[in-house]
Amino acid sequence: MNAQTQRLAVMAAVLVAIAIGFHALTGSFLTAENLYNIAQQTAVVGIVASGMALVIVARQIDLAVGSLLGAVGVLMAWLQYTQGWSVGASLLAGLAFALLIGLFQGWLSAVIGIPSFVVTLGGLVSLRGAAFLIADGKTQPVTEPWLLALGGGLDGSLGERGSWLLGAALIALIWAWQLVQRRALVRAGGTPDGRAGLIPGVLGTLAVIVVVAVFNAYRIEGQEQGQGLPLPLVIWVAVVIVLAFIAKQTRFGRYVYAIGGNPDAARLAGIPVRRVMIQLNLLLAALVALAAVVAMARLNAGTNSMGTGMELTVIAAAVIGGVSLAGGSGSVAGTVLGALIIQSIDSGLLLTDVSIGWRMVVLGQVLVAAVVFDRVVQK
Amino acid sequence: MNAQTQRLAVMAAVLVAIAIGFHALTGSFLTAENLYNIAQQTAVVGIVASGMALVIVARQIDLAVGSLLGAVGVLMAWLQYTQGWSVGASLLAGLAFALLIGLFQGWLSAVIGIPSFVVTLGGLVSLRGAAFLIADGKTQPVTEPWLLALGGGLDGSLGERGSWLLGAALIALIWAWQLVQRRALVRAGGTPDGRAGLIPGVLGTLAVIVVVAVFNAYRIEGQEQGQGLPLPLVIWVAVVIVLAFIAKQTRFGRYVYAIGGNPDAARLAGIPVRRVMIQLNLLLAALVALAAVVAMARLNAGTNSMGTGMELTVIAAAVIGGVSLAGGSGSVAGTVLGALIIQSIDSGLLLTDVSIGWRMVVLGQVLVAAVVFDRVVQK
Amino acid sequence: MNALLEVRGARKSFGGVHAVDGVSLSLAPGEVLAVLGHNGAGKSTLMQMLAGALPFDGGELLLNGSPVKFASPADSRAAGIETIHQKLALADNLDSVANLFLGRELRTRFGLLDDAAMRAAAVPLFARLNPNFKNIADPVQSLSGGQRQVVAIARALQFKARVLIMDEPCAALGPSETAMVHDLIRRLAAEGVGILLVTHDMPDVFALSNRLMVMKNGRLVGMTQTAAVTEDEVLAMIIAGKPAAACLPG
Amino acid sequence: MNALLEVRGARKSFGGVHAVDGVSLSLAPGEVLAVLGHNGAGKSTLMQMLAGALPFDGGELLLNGSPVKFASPADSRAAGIETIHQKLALADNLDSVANLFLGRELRTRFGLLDDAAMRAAAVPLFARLNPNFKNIADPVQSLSGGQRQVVAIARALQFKARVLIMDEPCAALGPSETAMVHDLIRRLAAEGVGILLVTHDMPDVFALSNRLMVMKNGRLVGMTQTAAVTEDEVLAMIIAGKPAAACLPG
Amino acid sequence: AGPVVGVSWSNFQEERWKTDEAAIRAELARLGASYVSADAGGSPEKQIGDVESLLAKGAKVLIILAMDKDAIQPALNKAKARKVPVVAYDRLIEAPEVFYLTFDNREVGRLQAKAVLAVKPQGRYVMIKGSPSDPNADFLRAGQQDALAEAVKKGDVKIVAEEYTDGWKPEVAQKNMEQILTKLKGGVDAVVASNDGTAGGAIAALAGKGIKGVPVSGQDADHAALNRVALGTQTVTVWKDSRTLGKEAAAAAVQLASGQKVPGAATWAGGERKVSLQAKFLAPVAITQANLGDVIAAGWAPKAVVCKGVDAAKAPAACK
Ligand SMILES: Nc1ncnc2c1ncn2[C@@H]1O[C@H](COP(=O)(O)OP(=O)(O)OP(=O)(O)O)[C@@H](O)[C@H]1O
Ligand SMILES: Nc1ncnc2c1ncn2[C@@H]1O[C@H](COP(=O)(O)OP(=O)(O)OP(=O)(O)O)[C@@H](O)[C@H]1O
Ligand SMILES: [Mg+2]
Ligand SMILES: [Mg+2]
Repeated sequence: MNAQTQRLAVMAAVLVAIAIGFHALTGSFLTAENLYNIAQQTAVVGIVASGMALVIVARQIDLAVGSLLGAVGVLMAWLQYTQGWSVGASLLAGLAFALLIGLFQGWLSAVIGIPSFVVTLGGLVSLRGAAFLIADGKTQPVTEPWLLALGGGLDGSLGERGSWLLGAALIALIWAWQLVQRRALVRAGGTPDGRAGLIPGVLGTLAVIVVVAVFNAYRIEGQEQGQGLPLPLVIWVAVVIVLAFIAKQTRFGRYVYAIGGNPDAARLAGIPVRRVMIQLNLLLAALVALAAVVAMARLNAGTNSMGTGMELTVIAAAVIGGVSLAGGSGSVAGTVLGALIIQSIDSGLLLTDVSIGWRMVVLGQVLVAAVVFDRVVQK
Repeated sequence: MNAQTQRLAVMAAVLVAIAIGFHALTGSFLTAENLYNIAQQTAVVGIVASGMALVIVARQIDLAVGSLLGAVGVLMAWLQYTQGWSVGASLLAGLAFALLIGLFQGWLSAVIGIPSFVVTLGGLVSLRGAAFLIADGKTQPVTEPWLLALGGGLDGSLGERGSWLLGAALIALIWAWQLVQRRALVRAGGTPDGRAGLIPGVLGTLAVIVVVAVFNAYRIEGQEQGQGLPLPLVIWVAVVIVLAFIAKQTRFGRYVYAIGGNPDAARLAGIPVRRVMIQLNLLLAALVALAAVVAMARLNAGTNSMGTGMELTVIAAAVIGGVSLAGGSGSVAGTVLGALIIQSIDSGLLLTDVSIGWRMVVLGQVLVAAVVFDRVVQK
Repeated sequence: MNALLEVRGARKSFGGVHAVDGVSLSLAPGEVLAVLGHNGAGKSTLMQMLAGALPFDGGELLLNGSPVKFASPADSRAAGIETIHQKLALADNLDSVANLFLGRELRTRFGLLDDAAMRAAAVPLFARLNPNFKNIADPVQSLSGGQRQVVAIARALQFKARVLIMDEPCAALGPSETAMVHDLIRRLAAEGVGILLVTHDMPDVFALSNRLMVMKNGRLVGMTQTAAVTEDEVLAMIIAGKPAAACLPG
Repeated sequence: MNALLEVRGARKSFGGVHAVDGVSLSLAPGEVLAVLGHNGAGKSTLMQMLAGALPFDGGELLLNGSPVKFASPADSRAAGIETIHQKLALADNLDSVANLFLGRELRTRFGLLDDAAMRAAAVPLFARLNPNFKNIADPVQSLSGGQRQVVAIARALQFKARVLIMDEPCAALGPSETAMVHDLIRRLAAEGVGILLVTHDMPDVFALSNRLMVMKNGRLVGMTQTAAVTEDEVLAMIIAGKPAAACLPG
Repeated sequence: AGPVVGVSWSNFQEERWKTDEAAIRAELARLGASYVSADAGGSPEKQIGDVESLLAKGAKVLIILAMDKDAIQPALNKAKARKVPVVAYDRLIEAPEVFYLTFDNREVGRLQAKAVLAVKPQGRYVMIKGSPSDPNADFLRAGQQDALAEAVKKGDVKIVAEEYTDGWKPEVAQKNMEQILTKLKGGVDAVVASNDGTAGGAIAALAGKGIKGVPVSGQDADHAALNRVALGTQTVTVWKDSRTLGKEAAAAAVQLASGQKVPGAATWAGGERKVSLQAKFLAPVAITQANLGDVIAAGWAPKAVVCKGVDAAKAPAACK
């Protein structure tokens, strides 16, 4: 637990260092606009990565997420644009499709015992084919305004007032949580340390205030007020809170970690390993469907290439965020930092004058360096 | 060992079933020409997969192989075409480059302790950038005839006589090996079972004869004699024999398995874990350089897109061939079957009338089904 | 038959190895049955079969006279059988408290994990078994061998079992910890729990068990009242594989 | 000082846990020094430090009077120290023969592995330690707990060591296997090998050791000639952490 | 029956090839020839294998959409050895025995830049290029340069940013565009995007920042892009009526298979290496609001699709 927190702190420091470094180089990294960009650009990967973290913790892997995102995105857009379905119905159909795939893949790996790498590699190929077949390869535009708002952009944010309201709610949540923890400790006969919850509480409060202030400071010409929190970010944060909660506070989460730590021991302890595995697959599939909605809304269309190669980015976000591929360790919160680090380097390099070849060279090595730094600090 | 052999037998059966199935569907799968094609098409992936197997056995992974192949291929072609280097010098330079990268990545993961997934993910991105930079994204044609012959094609095979000679040499090798094994057993005071080496010997002999006969039966119009064994296949087979030998008969191979089985135990037993890891990285890098030569020769050019996405195919070949991603188990021979299964499905589907989207859907699921079959047989 | 648990002709093989080969036994409430045998005799395999961790290749298992088949360890646990496995079966990445309650977590009224309550329940339990055991919040992989064993024992004792299978529970324990476990075994037996105790330690056998059985190469050598044999007779059974005079069938 | 091995003020901590806290000892050739202590006392940590598996946080290690620093277990092995670790340290996917020779494989004159010779050397060795041990070609993960321990013991005995560290070597062994290991320990000591024997078993201590030391919570409680104390005195040292009258410093 | 015609696609995931395929199939069916195909998925290596497989399957003539004009050479050698004629489809393969049928890619680039230049003769230009691993991206870019060169020289046009788009992916184009806008503090007057997919991404990025009235080019006349042209968010899409191209290719293939000459073919040596070969060029058309009706009239896209959601008041003529 402690080592975990330390690692998060180091990765946060790395992220800050990257941000400051790029700002020094370009002068435009730490602007409200750029941070707004990055928040939006990271959300899709971040949503999926938070679920991927749990999958990897349980010693599984999912290579099909990118293709599934493509297939679901095209399906939802095609149902709306070509088939004329209502937005709600099309989104539900997309979710149902994703869950079906999740169930199938979970069954293959948990019940039949095929390594998840093989199962989802098959999915990676097959679902990309499906994404092509659904709309015959044609790009499917999406027009419903409220749906497009979920992708951020001009009208896709909470505005100044809304952002402060949400921020206040979050702060209240943070403190309420510290209180609940304290109560539980007392109820169980412990004596809570006077300042135990203070540091996370204060840090959390500060973070929320800073973020809201920054995003409110971003004002697009012609808009009456600052943009505030973009909806993709709001969705992502909600997903992370829910998943972190599931991971730490529910029996399901505990089982996921136990299975990752020692699958045999988990089985011997009477944990329904197969059921947990299938639920995990369904959870990730649902997150992919949600991410597909955001991706589709962001692009204003569903294209069959959506999500190509995303699986590696998602897994990388989890791994850089501290999830071990050997299973059993890592946190949902870490994926946020992992995803932000990757996207910050990528987007930051675009602000410099480095050409594409060098950009790729640098991107790859900075990713490695971020982890090297973590390792060196630990020693 | 026994379970291993059984698994190989099952996968071989799956391969045969796939071949027969496609032949029944298309009538042209089991022709000399098609088998000749498949052998050539598989070689590049197969060469890399045989090294990847050992890397995965040692609980590592290498995602950079595809990009490294691209960078090395472009480098070698660029040195010849644009820089006017001699073929020999350019190939050596390519090898040196690959080894340097291998050393660097090995050092990062073995000495600094960065997970190989992160190190090679960085390599995947960086080296693809490098492949673009070397020749500024321009395709570099290659013209030296003997180099092109290494890629197979019209003049890139041994011919009928040469193939029989090589076949005979292989058969001699097989029997000599059985003899050596027997001698060792006797020397150590054991009493060899009279028929112990007979079955593998006879099977091996038959396999060699059938393969040579089939490839000799393929005659391109205008050529005077049958093609015989294509050079990419010869190179691949040589690589597999050498690697299987290293894996089973040398201390290095034993250490690779020990590290994969239990890295802590390996260290406590006094195994120089870091050195073995770095050697392993160098070995794989050298194989990638070799594969790059074949790929370049096959294409008659070095392009910066060479090897894109190959890492997944290579890992899949190893995994389908029985290598466990958890480390410690699997064989080099299995990767041959894994690579052939993937390529056979892919090539076989081309011969059918299935449209492109459906082809991908089927390809992914047949891959899974091959492994499902193996699992079901084991139960 | 009023046996708590009865096994008839159990068989299990792995490839060519007949690990358990036609073993029968029965266990009465409140009885401690010691299971003895050389290394590789098949004791742990038999225990794993009873714990639902390995399926029977042949033979049958009866609980309170009615035949049962366990598809998984969860079934066995649900039937009131608690097992301390020789390989301990701990989730190495979780701390001692989480391992103690693994599979049977305490939850708040909202259905969430009640970590505070679990911790509160665990502290005195661990303290009783090993007073020097302070780092209960560390992942169990960083514990000493004996501490890990304490966690595994505590897990089996924590829940009210009707049958307790203990596969070499004291192998890694220090003298005072061992004494504590002996106390607990006696107390549980007195409460009517049936106990199968796998051990290599003769003093343990004679201090704790009512009856003992000896296995050799997967087969049952003999079963007898502990009071009816001497230590040397038992050793002879283990090593030579010949039943002592006092042995009765079954 | 003619000590084979000497430790001065060894310290090691993990986070807040002082696992080994200023322990000194020395070991003469042919001597068996028993190391005792409650679970989690720091015995295994100390042994791992001597085996080169854990670096010293403080203190020093001397071999034949000259200070050494081990960077890895390979160094310690090269210096003539063989160790049987409590966690056994076996490569689970390899068979018993491969594990026996792990890190010191026999090779043919071409530099290749000589599997036949290794097997030939292994068969009698295993047979001596456990006559029922047949499946030496199976991966060790499918062996019984005691068989695994036999493999680990055989590995340490196979090579001519000057110092032998045995961390609870008999914990999982059956009675006849234990007797065999006792024999071996005595023979090796007679040949001048210095032996550090971690154990919880009092009969072992009194049957085998010349001297004994007791640890508690990482600290050395006392060190004494085995003949100078009674079993009850030793138990008191372990549990109460007070040195017996016979204890001399160092 | 007619000959077996083997078609090797470079990357079928891109939207437009679907139409080509349909046209080829229809024409082949009419001529009594049969169709077999393979998709290299963007990989030159795979394309070699594809051609081998097509030959193995009995193709008597090949239509190749080359992923890489140099790297396709070994496949040509195979075909040559078997005396199988090759149609280089859409993209040049520089070899004497090849019949080249195309819409000129460089011309496409020129049309794109010209149409944008017509709207914004002066200003700051952003070039959204294709995939760095696709050699055709550079041909398009070269054509665009042809059209802009003069204005750049005069100082009217300033190319302020230029990015490749990994894999031609719209979402990558979107991200790149967002970062460019941030970097330039919104100072962008025109965007020359190399195809409709990347144009879509760039337009989404502009819209997300509330930037209106910036001309954007594209290529392929995707339905979604035509719709954007009608809506006024995209300025131009270069239309290469792939049905014509497909039809011509199929007809040429059948003629070549029977040893005939293709009508309308001429000797051409305009490639990089000045190899002389038989070629036939079809003219691409730049589609703007002004001639949007052409695609509808040609049956390329139904009016309902093109004009979906267009405000009747501001609708271009074609949607009235
Ligand atoms: N790798 C580690 N990380 C953290 N703590 C550790 C680690 N290894 C040992 N410890 C702690 O150090 C203390 C001493 O452990 P050690 O294994 O040396 O005990 P021991 O005397 O061998 O006990 P036992 O008789 O149970 O084997 C214990 O509290 C243990 O939790
Ligand atoms: N999973 C397995 N696969 C193959 N063989 C096995 C497996 N489990 C046990 N065996 C074999 O079955 C036999 C009995 O093993 P078991 O673990 O039951 O012995 P045991 O009596 O518990 O021995 P110990 O006293 O050493 O714990 C051994 O020969 C062992 O190698
Ligand atoms: Mg056992
Ligand atoms: Mg210990």
